[in-house]
Amino acid sequence: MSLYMSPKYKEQVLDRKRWFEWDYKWFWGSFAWVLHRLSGWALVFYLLLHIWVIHHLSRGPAAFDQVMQAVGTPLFKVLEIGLWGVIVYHAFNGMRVIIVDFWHGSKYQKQLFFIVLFLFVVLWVGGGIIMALHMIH
Amino acid sequence: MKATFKIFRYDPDKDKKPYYKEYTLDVEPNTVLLDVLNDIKWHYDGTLTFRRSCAHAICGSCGMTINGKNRLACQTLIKDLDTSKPIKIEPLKSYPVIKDLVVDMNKFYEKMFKVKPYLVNDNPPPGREFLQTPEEQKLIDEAYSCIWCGCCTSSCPSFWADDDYLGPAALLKAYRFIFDTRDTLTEERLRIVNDADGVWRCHVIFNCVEACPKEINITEYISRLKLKVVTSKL
Amino acid sequence: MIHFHYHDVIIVGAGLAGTRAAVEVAPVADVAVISKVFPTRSHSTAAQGGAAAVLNNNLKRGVDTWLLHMFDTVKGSDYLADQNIVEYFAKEAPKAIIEMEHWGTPFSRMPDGRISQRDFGGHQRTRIAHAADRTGHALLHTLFEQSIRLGVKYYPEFFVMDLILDEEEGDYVVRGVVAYDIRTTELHIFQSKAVMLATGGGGRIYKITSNAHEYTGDGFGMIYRKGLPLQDMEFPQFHPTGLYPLGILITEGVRGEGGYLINSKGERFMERYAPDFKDLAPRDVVSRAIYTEIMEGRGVGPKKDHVLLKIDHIGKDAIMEKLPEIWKFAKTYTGVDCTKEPIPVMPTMHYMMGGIPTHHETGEVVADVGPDGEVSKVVKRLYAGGEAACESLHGANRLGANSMTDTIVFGRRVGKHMVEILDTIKIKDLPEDVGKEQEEKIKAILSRNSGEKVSKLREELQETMWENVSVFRTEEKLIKALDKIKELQERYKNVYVEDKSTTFNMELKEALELENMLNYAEALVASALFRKESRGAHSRVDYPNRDDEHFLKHTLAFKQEGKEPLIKQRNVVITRFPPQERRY
Amino acid sequence: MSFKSSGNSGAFAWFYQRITGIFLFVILLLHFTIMHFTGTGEITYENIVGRLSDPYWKMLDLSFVVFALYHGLNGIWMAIQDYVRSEGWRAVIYTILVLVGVFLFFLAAVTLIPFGLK
Ligand SMILES: Cc1cc2nc3c(=O)[nH]c(=O)nc-3n(C[C@H](O)[C@H](O)[C@H](O)COP(=O)(O)OP(=O)(O)OC[C@H]3O[C@@H](n4cnc5c(N)ncnc54)[C@H](O)[C@@H]3O)c2cc1C
Ligand code: HEM
Ligand code: SF4
Ligand code: F3S
Ligand code: FES
Repeated sequence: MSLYMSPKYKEQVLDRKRWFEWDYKWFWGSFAWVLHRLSGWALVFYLLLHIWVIHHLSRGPAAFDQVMQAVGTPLFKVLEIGLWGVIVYHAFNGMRVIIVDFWHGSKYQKQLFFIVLFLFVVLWVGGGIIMALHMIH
Repeated sequence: MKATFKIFRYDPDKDKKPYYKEYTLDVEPNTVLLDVLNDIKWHYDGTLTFRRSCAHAICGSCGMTINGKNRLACQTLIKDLDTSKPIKIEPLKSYPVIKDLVVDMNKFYEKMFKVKPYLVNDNPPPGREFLQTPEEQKLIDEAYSCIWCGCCTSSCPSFWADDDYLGPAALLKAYRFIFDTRDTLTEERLRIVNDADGVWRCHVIFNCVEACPKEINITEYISRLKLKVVTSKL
Repeated sequence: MIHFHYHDVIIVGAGLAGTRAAVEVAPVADVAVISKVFPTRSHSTAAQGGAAAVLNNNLKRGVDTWLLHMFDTVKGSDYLADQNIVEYFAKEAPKAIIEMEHWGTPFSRMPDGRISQRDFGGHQRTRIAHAADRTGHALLHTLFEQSIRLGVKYYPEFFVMDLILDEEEGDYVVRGVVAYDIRTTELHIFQSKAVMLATGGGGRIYKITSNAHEYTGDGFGMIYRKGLPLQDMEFPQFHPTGLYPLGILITEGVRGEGGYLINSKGERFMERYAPDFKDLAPRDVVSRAIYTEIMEGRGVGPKKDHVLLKIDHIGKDAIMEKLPEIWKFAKTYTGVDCTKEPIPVMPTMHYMMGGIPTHHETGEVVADVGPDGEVSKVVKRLYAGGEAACESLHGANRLGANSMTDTIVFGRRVGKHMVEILDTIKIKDLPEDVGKEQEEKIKAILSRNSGEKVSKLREELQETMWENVSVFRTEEKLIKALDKIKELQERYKNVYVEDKSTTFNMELKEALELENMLNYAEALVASALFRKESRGAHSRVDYPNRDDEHFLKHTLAFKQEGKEPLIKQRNVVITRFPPQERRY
Repeated sequence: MSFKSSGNSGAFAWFYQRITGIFLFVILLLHFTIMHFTGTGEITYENIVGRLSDPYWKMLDLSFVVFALYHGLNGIWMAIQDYVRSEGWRAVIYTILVLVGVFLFFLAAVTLIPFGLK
């Protein structure tokens, strides 16, 4: 590089870099991204589990019913409601990201994020109630 | 009105570790933060060190992290800050610290240079200016106004995690030339940004836009770059 | 530890003038640029309005010619400019601007794609090429970027303390410079065949200024301390429209785009002072007018100490497109939305017309003049350019937008000249003790534990200059200022710093800057005392008229240790336009 | 294999992450609605096998698996590149991701394809 740097000075600097700056101000964009990342990873692990469960179909009805029983407990049902929330968030925020990247949505990214949050709450609560009702039946 | 400023201090000549020092002084709501720092330096503590020059947000010297947000001290007024608590002033995040609020920006500059930040036009120059319509000029109008303050790159979580990421400022610079109708080095520039540590490390987090003192919509331009890369044959 | 470097060409200052010269030299020789701030932080980046050049892209006010540009400049200068220099300038300006465009400057455009031009004070034609209201930024970044392409070496955050001078065949000759690395406080000796000083102006000797904190006239100080002359220093320019109360610049482009000034009665008062040019009269005229309005009680605000600049009538869209930065300054620092209300303004110290005198042909620094007023001695291979230099383009008053063009036209000329002579030069060894003096100086400042505070002395200087040596001057006030400066110089000998660190010691740098400021402030006041007339930016209440018989001459001020500065006069070159009364 | 070359720059990953995202948006919401909100979705062996015998459902579910696997694992790969700097580790993780993807696709394929073909 064409900028002169004294060798002495190189030794002196204080490196305070961290992989994530926790005390940096949290803007909506960072919230959106952190949640997107977490939800994406959660979905992948669910997907792995899901494929493994469904794969029991090929071992016949008995095997399938057996695992369905294991994952059919109330605990899993409640977790499923959580899964629904994760899906809704990831899906709608994913669309927000796509709109920003493909269709010049950057100017409206905050508004888009509020819409995502709104839909997330409405659909999660709405869907959650329906699922809870199914559970009780 | 009284306000307290909690300032990051570190002098490699005598300090093993950085620490914070508090200064309480009289300010007006309309006082510019840079003037507060000058006031401290000139009247209370001559050892306080920071960069500054123009005093009106055009030279890009005085970028620092103020109450957890990157901005220019000379563009921040006391009334923009919450004075009920000490106002925390740190050197820009994630760059190495030389002393107090002065950071080493060499890495930042290196990246600026990496994208070949200069117009290249292989055509023989006409006897007059290259023509460029106002619409074509508008494409780069906002992008060229970057003042190299480094606030954006220092605020980007992708950069925190990945030192080698070109970062928003360098990508903006690349955009400024790729979308300049006079430049002919487009393909090579696109190759440079199309790198594992290039444009793809941007996850549209928008911290850069929030930090940019010139209010440049950096993310928009990065997105346009991404689209340009995937739609070009490289 | 002392470091040695050799480069064919050393340029001190990475503003427009310095980088322009570097770009010229880089293809043929090894060139290094030393700057006390990172190059893009140089003050040129703050220039807003635009750069003047005859391009004839906007014929709104008629066809333009270089002769008209020359005439406007000479008239603006109150006939003190050297007309051979102005002619060269006016003819070269279009080429220089077009060159900048080819290198990528993002100029604003006309609908047909040519560079857009606007009006400015004192210019009869629409000739100001601009990039919105951040032209300096656009030009400086272009030059810096091109210099990176050409591999120019930079020494950023290096403070140049002194020139290394020597004598050769009756002339002085420059051998290099002594600098220190601000980051480590290590001394660096730079040896070279040629040196250019492009250190910019020094508005920081005044309390209220549009200039950067780093604008401390180090080039002036370096020259003056060596016993070399400074020229026409009595002409600092006060820009009429500094944002009240901070002094941040509100570009003349605002008036160029149709803005005008009003007083507390709502009168458009410039009509009275300059019936033809009105608000677009040159800066000295407008600043005096504002001061007169204020003195006569028509100022606005509780203290009646400023006036208003109205621009809202051109419409929000036009403001946002042509003056986006101005809108933001006003909004941020005063809360005024200039699309709705007028901006509070007052004159602010802005520019140094005077500076380091240069030879009209070679561009080398002038060391002395003979009794006939002609140059008798130069410093060979030492060049000056930009605001630091006084090629004598601006005379007693600079026209807005001529300065940026000045930096690139003369930066280019210096570069070309260096390229021509480089091959013929043999390098000589530097003296054994080079750098010792500077090392001692730094040590002395760092080792003193009590005495005078840098900031205290500087504030007293700024106060004195603002009170006594601003727009209107009198003998009495000037003598007061000179005495004060003498006192401050004495006290400076005992200056100390609290910061003893050898890493990025800003206080040490401020101490060294202060030494320079105290020096050229002395030259400024002494020159102003000497000039017993009113001309351009120099208004003596006690001598209200122009006196061509005695003072159609440049002033050269030489430092004399322990005595008042020595003043000599240098001839003004008049080729085409004999002096006339100056009316606007 | 270099994990930094322009061939593997991330352009492809970025673009198809979005394309698959759009597809998943439609199909995943549809899938969840059918399975959990409408009455049709009682999860029993018969129910599912019945639907899987329909070739259209089979196609849809298969592509769903492919897209979801690609999108999910590709997403992880994108995030890994943010945090893992070493070329070696990147290569190891990439390989693991590919293997996981292939294995799960195999599991899903042997489950979905045979139904109704007997
Ligand atoms: C707010 C403002 C607006 C302006 N608007 C206009 C306009 O619209 N049109 C116009 O024509 N002109 C304008 N001007 C004037 C014009 O911008 C300047 O005169 C011009 O840019 C000066 O350029 P320069 O190259 O001489 O110096 P600068 O750009 O100031 O560069 C000085 C350089 O010298 C270096 N330096 C100084 N001292 C030392 C030292 N001791 N050691 C090492 N390096 C040193 C600095 O680091 C810097 O790099 C404006 C000025 C101001 C203040
Ligand atoms: C429902 C519709 C979906 C949409 C619109 C969508 C959209 C997106 C987009 C645009 C990204 C890229 C984000 C970035 O570049 O930063 C992404 C990342 C990701 N997605 Fe999805 N996605 C969807 C469903 C899924 C599913 C079902 C999974 C799980 C298998 C998943 C897992 C991931 C993962 C792991 C990432 C990476 C996140 C990261 O760490 O950055 N997504 N998604
Ligand atoms: S883009 Fe904005 S924040 Fe980033 S360096 Fe440029 S001006 Fe500063
Ligand atoms: S904060 Fe970083 S991730 Fe992209 S949008 Fe800005 S560069
Ligand atoms: S001092 Fe120039 S940007 Fe703040």
